[in-house]
Amino acid sequence: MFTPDNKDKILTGMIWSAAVLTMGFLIWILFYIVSNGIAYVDWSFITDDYTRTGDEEGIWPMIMATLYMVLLSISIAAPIGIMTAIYLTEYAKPGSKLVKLIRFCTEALAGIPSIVYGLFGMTFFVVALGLGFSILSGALTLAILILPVIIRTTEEAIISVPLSYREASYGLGASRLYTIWRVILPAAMPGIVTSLILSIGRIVGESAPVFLTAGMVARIPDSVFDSGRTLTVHLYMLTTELYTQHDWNMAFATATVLVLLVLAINLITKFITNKFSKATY
Amino acid sequence: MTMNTFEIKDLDLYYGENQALKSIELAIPHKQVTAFIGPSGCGKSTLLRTLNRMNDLIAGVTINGQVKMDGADIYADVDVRKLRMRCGMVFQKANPFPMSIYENVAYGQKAQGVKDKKTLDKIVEDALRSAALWNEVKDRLHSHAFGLSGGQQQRLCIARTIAMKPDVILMDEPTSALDPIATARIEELMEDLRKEFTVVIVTHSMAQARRIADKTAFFLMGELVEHGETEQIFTAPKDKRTHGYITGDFG
Amino acid sequence: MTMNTFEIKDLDLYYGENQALKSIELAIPHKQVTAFIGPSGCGKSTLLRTLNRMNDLIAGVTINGQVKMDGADIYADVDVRKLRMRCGMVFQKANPFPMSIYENVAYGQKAQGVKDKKTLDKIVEDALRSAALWNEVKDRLHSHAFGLSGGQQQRLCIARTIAMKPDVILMDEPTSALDPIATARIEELMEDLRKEFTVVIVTHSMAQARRIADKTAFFLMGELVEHGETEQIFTAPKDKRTHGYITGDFG
Amino acid sequence: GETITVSGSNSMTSLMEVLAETYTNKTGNFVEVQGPGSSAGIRAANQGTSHIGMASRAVADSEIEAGVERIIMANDGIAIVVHPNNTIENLTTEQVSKIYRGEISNWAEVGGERAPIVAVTRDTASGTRAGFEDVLSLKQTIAGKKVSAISPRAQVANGNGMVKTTAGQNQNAIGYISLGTVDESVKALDINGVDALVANVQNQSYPVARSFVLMTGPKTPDYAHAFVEWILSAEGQEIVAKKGYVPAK
Amino acid sequence: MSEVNVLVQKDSAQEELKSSRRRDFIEHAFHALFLLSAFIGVASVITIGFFLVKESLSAPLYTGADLARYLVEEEGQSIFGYGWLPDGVVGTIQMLTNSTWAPPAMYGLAPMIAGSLAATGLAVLMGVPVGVLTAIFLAEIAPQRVVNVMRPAIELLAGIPSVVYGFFGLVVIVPLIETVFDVPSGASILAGSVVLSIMILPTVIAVSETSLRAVPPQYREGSLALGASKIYTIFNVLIPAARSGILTGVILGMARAVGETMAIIMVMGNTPAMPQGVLDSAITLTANIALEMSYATGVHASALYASGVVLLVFVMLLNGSLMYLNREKAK
Ligand SMILES: Nc1ncnc2c1ncn2[C@@H]1O[C@H](COP(=O)(O)OP(=O)(O)OP(=O)(O)O)[C@@H](O)[C@H]1O
Ligand SMILES: Nc1ncnc2c1ncn2[C@@H]1O[C@H](COP(=O)(O)OP(=O)(O)OP(=O)(O)O)[C@@H](O)[C@H]1O
Ligand SMILES: [Mg+2]
Ligand SMILES: [Mg+2]
Ligand SMILES: O=P([O-])([O-])[O-]
Repeated sequence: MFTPDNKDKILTGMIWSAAVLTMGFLIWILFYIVSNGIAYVDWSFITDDYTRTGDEEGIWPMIMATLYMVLLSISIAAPIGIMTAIYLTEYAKPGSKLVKLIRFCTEALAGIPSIVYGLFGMTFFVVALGLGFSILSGALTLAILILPVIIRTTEEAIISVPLSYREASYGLGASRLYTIWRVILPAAMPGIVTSLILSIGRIVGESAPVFLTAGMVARIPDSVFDSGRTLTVHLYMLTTELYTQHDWNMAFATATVLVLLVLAINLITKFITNKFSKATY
Repeated sequence: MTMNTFEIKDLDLYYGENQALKSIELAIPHKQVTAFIGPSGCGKSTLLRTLNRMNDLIAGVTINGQVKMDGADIYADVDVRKLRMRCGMVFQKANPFPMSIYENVAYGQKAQGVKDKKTLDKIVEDALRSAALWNEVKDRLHSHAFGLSGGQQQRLCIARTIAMKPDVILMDEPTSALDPIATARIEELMEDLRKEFTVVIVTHSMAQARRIADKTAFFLMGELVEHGETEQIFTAPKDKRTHGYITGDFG
Repeated sequence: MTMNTFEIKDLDLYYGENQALKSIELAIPHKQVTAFIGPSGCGKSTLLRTLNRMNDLIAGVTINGQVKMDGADIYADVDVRKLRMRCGMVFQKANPFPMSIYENVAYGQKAQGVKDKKTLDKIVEDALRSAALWNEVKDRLHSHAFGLSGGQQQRLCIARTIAMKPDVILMDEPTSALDPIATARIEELMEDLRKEFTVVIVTHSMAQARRIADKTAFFLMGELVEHGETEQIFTAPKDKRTHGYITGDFG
Repeated sequence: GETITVSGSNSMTSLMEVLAETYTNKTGNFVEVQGPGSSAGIRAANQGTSHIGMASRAVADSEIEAGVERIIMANDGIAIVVHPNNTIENLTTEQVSKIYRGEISNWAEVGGERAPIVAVTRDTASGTRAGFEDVLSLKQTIAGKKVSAISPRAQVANGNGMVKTTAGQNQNAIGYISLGTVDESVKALDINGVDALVANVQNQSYPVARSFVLMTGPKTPDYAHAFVEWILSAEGQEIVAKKGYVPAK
Repeated sequence: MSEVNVLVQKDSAQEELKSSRRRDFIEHAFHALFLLSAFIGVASVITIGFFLVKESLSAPLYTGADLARYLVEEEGQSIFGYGWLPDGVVGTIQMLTNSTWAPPAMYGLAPMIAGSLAATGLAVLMGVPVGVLTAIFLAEIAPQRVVNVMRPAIELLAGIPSVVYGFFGLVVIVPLIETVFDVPSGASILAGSVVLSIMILPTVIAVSETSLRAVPPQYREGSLALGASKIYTIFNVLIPAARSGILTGVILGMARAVGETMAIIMVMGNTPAMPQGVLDSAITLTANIALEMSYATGVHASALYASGVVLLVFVMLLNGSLMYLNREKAK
């Protein structure tokens, strides 16, 4: 019964079913969300303000808050993350205690549950530093949260820059800084872009650490010291306060926009990465 | 009296625990071509990379002994970057940077802070001429280096090295990835280079060593078995192992 | 009349657009050693891998022409797995699996469903003996294969192949990553193998081809330039290019 | 204009946001509403981190610091809701209490079909829960401290909507939500024979009710006080009534 | 060339090779900048750890002193044997083992720890085999065209916010479990772990696929050349060789599952009682923090921070075990 051929067939069957299951779940979730929501996504839904008196029910303020959050957290985390990756790959002695410490810490950061970031952000940025519920508190918290993603992915990208480039550059008497700037960073660019876009996905997708630090005011923030409600927080609030069929429709519509946004981010990643890799190779 | 560019004394090199070079004693003469030959893994590349301290890039390398370039101990008080500018290096697989032909050749000068366009243009042209590549690329200096063929890329790497105005050119199997025609071009080029530079070349082809080298050094398992005039090594080797290798008994 | 294990007729092979083999016509005789020689990239490995359909693994390979093994067209109605069991293959870099020595040798038989411990023990011992490895490893059959030296690993790979009881052993530069002593051991081993198996070996060392091969085939840029008795190829080549290559004018 | 910060009760936020928006449009003073829960509102008022705190339940003297004032802005019934298909129409306060203590666990015990009861409660931060516990005496003392007596086996939902979704899709569920948020997706039960209607909350015959409380502290600026006064004005109270709550005046 | 000349030339050469400090300053400055950046990560971890521990300290102290006494006197629970230990230690033990969560009196974390472990464990049990097999499909079996479609699809799965998963779980999975298993409520550990297992799929698949693809082609060739079938090769050579990568994927997936909050709140029922089976409702450490943090004060808040510390310890243990297992492999 269990001849090698039969075993092969059974295992092949299992592999195919796993793949089908994975795709099935994905299609199911997407179809469920989008089919229920797409009917209510129109131009005014996206560009209108959000009011509770009922005249406008758009998600524009949430889109803006999300955008602010993304820009601010990325501009805090990206330089730090990229420079850390450079330090780890180009400067630090591999295997030294320092590297081990840094790596352990980034790995720990990567594994800390996001709710713990929320707790920390609330205690530290909101209360201890007195920044209050604000885009800034939120962005600082999220910056720490995405730091490991940027560090790890950038590190991978830098490591995979062929050793031959490095040898050639050093062989020509170039300094380390020059080599990094002219050769390594350009060659690692596709990977760095990927890491940034992964981080954007993470920022867009977080809820708990965001509303614990940035609050949930549904208004376009005037400055980084204002509170703001990101799309995901908005969706979360909608789901806890679903009263009428109309609320449901709005929740599905918001979820649809979120999914489409994530899809757009992924496609942009692909596009930019391809463009960069064509430019350099 | 012949002058020596390099004088290597009692050199040991370890990759971690593993000894790759064993008490090497060797002098590399000025403005001549010296070839390193020997079976795979015998330490040819390792020794070559010791000459411009390229092994510094590898973690866990320990070096004992002395390497002197023009009398200065390169492992003592020497600026590594200056050393590498004086000892250009060409690798087995052509490794142009992912940028234009012009940028590739100007790279080393720019890294030293040279900015003047005229100066750079001149250096680039001279270097490409010396590398016998100018005629082929003069109309597309600003197109991407990856558009060149394998042999052209290798000559580009040589040009890039020449542009640094080095004293020495170190070559690690520069033709082993090339077809016979491209190989012939590079070998011709080497005929010209020997007039101006001290050349050290690692090769696995004994025929090539014989064709181009003034001096040949034969290595076996980390040891320098024998070195001397190329003719003498190939026609009257003193060591039985050298004889075995060149007559094809092993390797 | 000598028997031929393989008969290759008008074989073209393309990697995508790029033609790597051009109308090859070649017969590989039974229970003899045939060597493929030629400069890098000339298609030696490609042809070898055509014989056990290893190129099937590479996407975008197109094959035209005919390869017959013992009269059966291997690209028509033949079970690939059976074909590969009959044509064992040994690669340039020893590639033992990350498991014990015993498991490595037993691997092929187990993959065919053989479970009986006694049978496997016997096969493993016989194969290790044939590969001249038994005495060195008999006390540590269950330790990890990576603990062996390079040469031992290569013999382990040969043992693993022999354990499949093939008719043919295909070897792609089996000694090029080995030191001279290990190489000598493998060459001795081949002396024994030729009694039982048809052996095809790719080598970049002409000396090696001369030492071990009955027949030699010389390739250049995808074409089979010349083939025949090894002695004739090396002493009286018919083609000018063959002559150029064996005398070291290029490559 | 100025920015007035309001935080606290989650149930009150939807009403407060409407009030806030109307007020902003009227005066140009922006009102920022955060709704994490009533306890957070009390804390915000005590610490002065928000101008106005909100609690959807009675706030005890012991809970507030000196100088913090409590103003009732509205009253709200707490509807006990079940799935529309549930045959039960009426429960007594005692039955509800026992259900939540876990002493009654089958609908048959209260006259319904034989099916287990799935009790859904709110999170402990909720004022609705606190109000519910107060009215139904769902408190017990452990180690000298008053804690909730609701069974730990009761499911916890983190918003009125979540309770409603669960009660609306699970035939066995029972939950409680702000009366102002009831609609046809769930069935509001009569309690002690009294219909869960705004009118009955107003005339105090519906027993499960609580107040919506605003809190201001010594640091609350005048423009925030003005907002509170406006809420208590005829115009503000009209909005309260329109949204389905019981005006305080 | 005369000897003198040679000597002069050698001198100047020596001079030329001497190290100069010309642009070294910039080099050093940047080196310092890079190092500083690297330390920000370290500083963050230390700060987070410090805050969590500091904020959580009063919980075990309190529970140690008061709760222990209460439990002995009124509930008759035995805590003997711990008496000689400091209050903090007794409190910590109490907190981790007591199963009553009733703020502001009792802060037993056992139900939440059980909930987190059960949901994560089950999610791994369901998600990992599907994930690894899908990775095999992508790396070894699927034709390139299928890979080109599937990989972006799975990346999309990774990018969907967890709230969306929770929403889907709440309205689809929970009622489904009610009908399939005929239980009073579908909000259960099972519902939570189904949602989690879908959520960890992308991580497990991506990391496993990468490591399967990184297995040296020689292994594949070696095995196929011996006449082994593709499937035999996959399960007997490739998976063992990719073991450490697959393990990394599993552990990263576990970390994601342990840390998940919003999706879990929506589908698991959040009952702070010790779960009796996978069809029971349960609450996780993360859900408990999210539900109560907004209002908790004093000891209650400390207890929530303490659950944050417990989570942190879990994650560190996972990281540690990953390092350990991978080191075993490296030998
Ligand atoms: N980076 C490294 N780390 C550890 N060992 C190394 C490293 N590079 C080379 N070795 C070892 O040092 C020895 C000498 O290597 P080297 O590359 O110098 O040989 P080679 O003569 O250049 O050989 P080939 O002809 O194959 O290039 C070999 O045993 C090799 O395995
Ligand atoms: N997988 C592949 N895809 C595309 N082209 C390939 C592939 N493998 C080999 N080639 C090309 O086919 C030609 C023949 O390669 P092959 O490996 O057969 O040469 P070889 O004679 O074995 O050389 P060497 O001595 O370097 O091993 C070369 O031009 C090579 O670049
Ligand atoms: Mg080498
Ligand atoms: Mg080959
Ligand atoms: O109004 P609550 O959200 O506190 O119940």
